[in-house]
Formats: sequence, C-alpha cells, structure tokens
Amino acid sequence: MKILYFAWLRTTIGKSTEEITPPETVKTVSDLLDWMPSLGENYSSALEKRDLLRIAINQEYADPEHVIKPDDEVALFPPVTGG
Amino acid sequence: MKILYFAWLRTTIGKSTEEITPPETVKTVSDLLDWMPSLGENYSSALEKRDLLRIAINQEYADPEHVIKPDDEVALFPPVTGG
Amino acid sequence: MIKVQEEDFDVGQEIKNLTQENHAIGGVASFLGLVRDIASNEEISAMTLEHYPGMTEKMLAEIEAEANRRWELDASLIIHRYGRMEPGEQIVLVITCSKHRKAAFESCEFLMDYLKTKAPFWKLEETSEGGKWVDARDSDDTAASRWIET
Amino acid sequence: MIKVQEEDFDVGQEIKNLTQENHAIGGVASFLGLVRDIASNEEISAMTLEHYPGMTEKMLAEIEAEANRRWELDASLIIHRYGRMEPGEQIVLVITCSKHRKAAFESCEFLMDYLKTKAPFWKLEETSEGGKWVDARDSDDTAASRWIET
Repeated sequence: MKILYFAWLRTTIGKSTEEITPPETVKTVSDLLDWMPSLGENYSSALEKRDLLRIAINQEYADPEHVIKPDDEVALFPPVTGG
Repeated sequence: MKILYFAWLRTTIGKSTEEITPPETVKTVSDLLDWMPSLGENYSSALEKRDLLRIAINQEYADPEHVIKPDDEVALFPPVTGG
Repeated sequence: MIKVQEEDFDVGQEIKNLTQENHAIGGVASFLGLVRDIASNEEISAMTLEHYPGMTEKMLAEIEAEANRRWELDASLIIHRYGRMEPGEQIVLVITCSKHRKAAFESCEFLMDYLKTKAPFWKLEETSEGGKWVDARDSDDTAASRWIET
Repeated sequence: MIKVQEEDFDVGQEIKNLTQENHAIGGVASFLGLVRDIASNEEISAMTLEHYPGMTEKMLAEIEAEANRRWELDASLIIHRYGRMEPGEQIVLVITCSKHRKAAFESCEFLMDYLKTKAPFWKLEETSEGGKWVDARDSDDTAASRWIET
C-alpha cells in the first residue's frame, strides 16, 4: 500500500512517501492508525495528535471507518491551510 | 433657484437645467412639485409619476418636507440605475 | 479612492496600485460590472450612462467612507464610468483590500449594493426600437436594505 | 477552470480571458489572496506552500463543479500557486462570472471558503526563528459551514 505524508507529518516521520504492508488485522483507516506507531518513535510522535489528522484514500477524504485495500493510495496530513 | 433634471425627466421636460423663481408660497420640496406642473404640459407630464421621483438638494438626497432656499441647487431624477 | 471617468480602466493595474506598497493586505475582493448584450430579453447594441457631476463623486465618497467605518480596510477603490459603452465594455469596478477575506468580501458587496441604489447614474439602452431608460429594480433595494444597521 | 501552478499569474488577463467572448456576463467577482508580511504578530520573510499533486486538482475541480451546480455561472476560474513566495506575492485567485452580481459574489465567497478547508495545501512560514507550519483556523471551518445545504 502506498502511503503519503504531508506538512509536519512528513517532517516528523522523515519521509514523504513509502510502501507499507500492514498485518492482515488492519482493515480500516482507524486500524492503520492504531498499528502505525509500532513502526518507530517518529511514527508514534507524529500520530500523537491523531484526532487532528485528515485521511485521504485515493485522493478523496475518508472517515476512520473507511476500509483500506492493498492497492489504495493512503495520505495522512494535518488540516489544510491554503488559500 | 437652480434646478436640474436627469434621465427621462430631462428628456420629457426638454432641458437639463434652468433657473426658476417659484412664488413665495413654495417653501418645501413638496410645494415645489405641486407648483411645477403649472409651468407647462411637459412639466405636468414629467411629474405624473411624482411618487417615483428622487430629489436632491445641494447634491444630497432630500425628503419632500425639506425646506428649499433661493440659492439651493435642486435636482429631480428617477431612481438610479448605475453599477 | 473614487474615480468617475469616461475612459476605460485596467483592473489588474488598479489592484497592483492598491496593494503593492502594503504587505499587510491578505485579501483583495473585487467586482467588475460589464455591459450585457441582452436585457429584459431585448438585444442591446449600446448603452449610455448619464450621471450628475458633483453629486456622483460626493455620494461615492460617502459610500466608501461608510464601508471604511464598518470594516477594517487597508485600501478601497470605486471606479464608475459614464458615457456611451458597447456590450462587453467595463462599467464599474469596486476593489476592497483587507488583512482578512471576510472584511474584503463583505465590504465589496456592500459598496456595490449601496452604489446601485444611491449613486446618481442612469442607463439608457439602445435597442432596435431606439433608446430606452432602464427601470430601477426592486431587487436592488432589497439587496441594499440588508446592510441597514439596527 | 482549475490551474495549480508554481508561476505567478496576471489577474487582469485572466478576467479578460473569461469574459471577452461572452457578452451575457454582467458581473465578475474575484478574490485575490496575497502573502502577508505579518502573521500572529510575527514578521514573515517568506512562505512555502506544499500541496498534494493530483488530489489538489481533484478537490478544486469538485469545489468548482459544486459552485456551478448551486449558482448559474457563465464562467469560473481557480488558480492556486505552490512553492516559495515572499510578502506581497499572489497566492490564489478565484473568479466567478454571471449575468447578475449576487450569483457572482456568493459563488466567489463559497469557492474561497471551501478551498480554505478542503484543498490540500499547507503553509510553512519563515520567521526569524525558522520555519513554522501554520495552524488551521477555526474561523475557516465556521465560514465553510455556512454553505451546508439543509
């Protein structure tokens, strides 16, 4: 699964994109966010403000209950501040 | 007293400005509009839609009760349609 | 700033003039009014705008001062043309500049609504049947009445 | 029309491009966002806008389609820049063209409000203390929530 990070999530995790293969128990966005801190301290630190995060699946906003599939493009980012 | 006409008031009356000297009984804008039709048919025809007219005294909007003085600049015109 | 003129104007240049010296400005709202080729289902070949020189400038300056009293603006501009114009030509431009977008949007709309009901301009439209004075629209009074402070 | 680009843009030219072929347009509302030199009482020397290529275009196109569904527009345009910009530089431009001014004003404000809360852009401000990611503002959510159809 391709995953992308933006803004302070990108700088805290230290990369803008990566391929990950979560365990089979990870079925939804929420499961993914539960599992990610196990990847390292930078991940757990980035996910501390988890309630603030926005999630997009295949470039559309998604809820925590959204089911993710292996070939999805998943993006994690803070609330947007453009305009 | 200087008087100005604009838009269809100007074309109906047939002039854009003139000097008039109303009788002493004309004290307010309302009195002026009562008296003007006596100036000719073009005036009475222009003042038929009297309730629609807007009045400005010295380039500020004025009510019918506004008292007019001999050296005032009085303007009569239809509702504005700029912009 | 108020400009009542016969000549055309350049929207981009006017925005630049207002903003280039002031980097506190975050938002610029503008409205540009154009001559339409159709009005009340009739084809318009041209339009002539009559105005009341002197009172026009006075009313526009009053309206602009009122907007600056109600909103915190860094700059504002009203340009209104008079004379003969053809479809597609620019008639009026209102620009408001502020730190934040809400003040810029609201004051720009306020200026247009007030200008429509207060500024002494009258449109004469040329159709195939000759010249016709445009009637004022009730919807303009309604739009302006929103801004009455209670 | 949607443009997501690093280069600057010319407001006057963009308005001309949208309006010159269509003389049914009577009103053009626009909003231009500029880089401010002060934010939260700190001096800003520059700003970098990060975005999510692909999703940005998709979201802006969705927002624009929604505006065209809600209002009768003759033309609309959103330009949003990304990359590094200094105070005074142009960030975003929204233009809406309609027969009447109310539709133009409302849809322009709608587009800005939605863009502010939906389009995946993030601002990094450079101050004397280094780079700082800008926090989202509650007032932007409030502004966008006005447009929820009930």
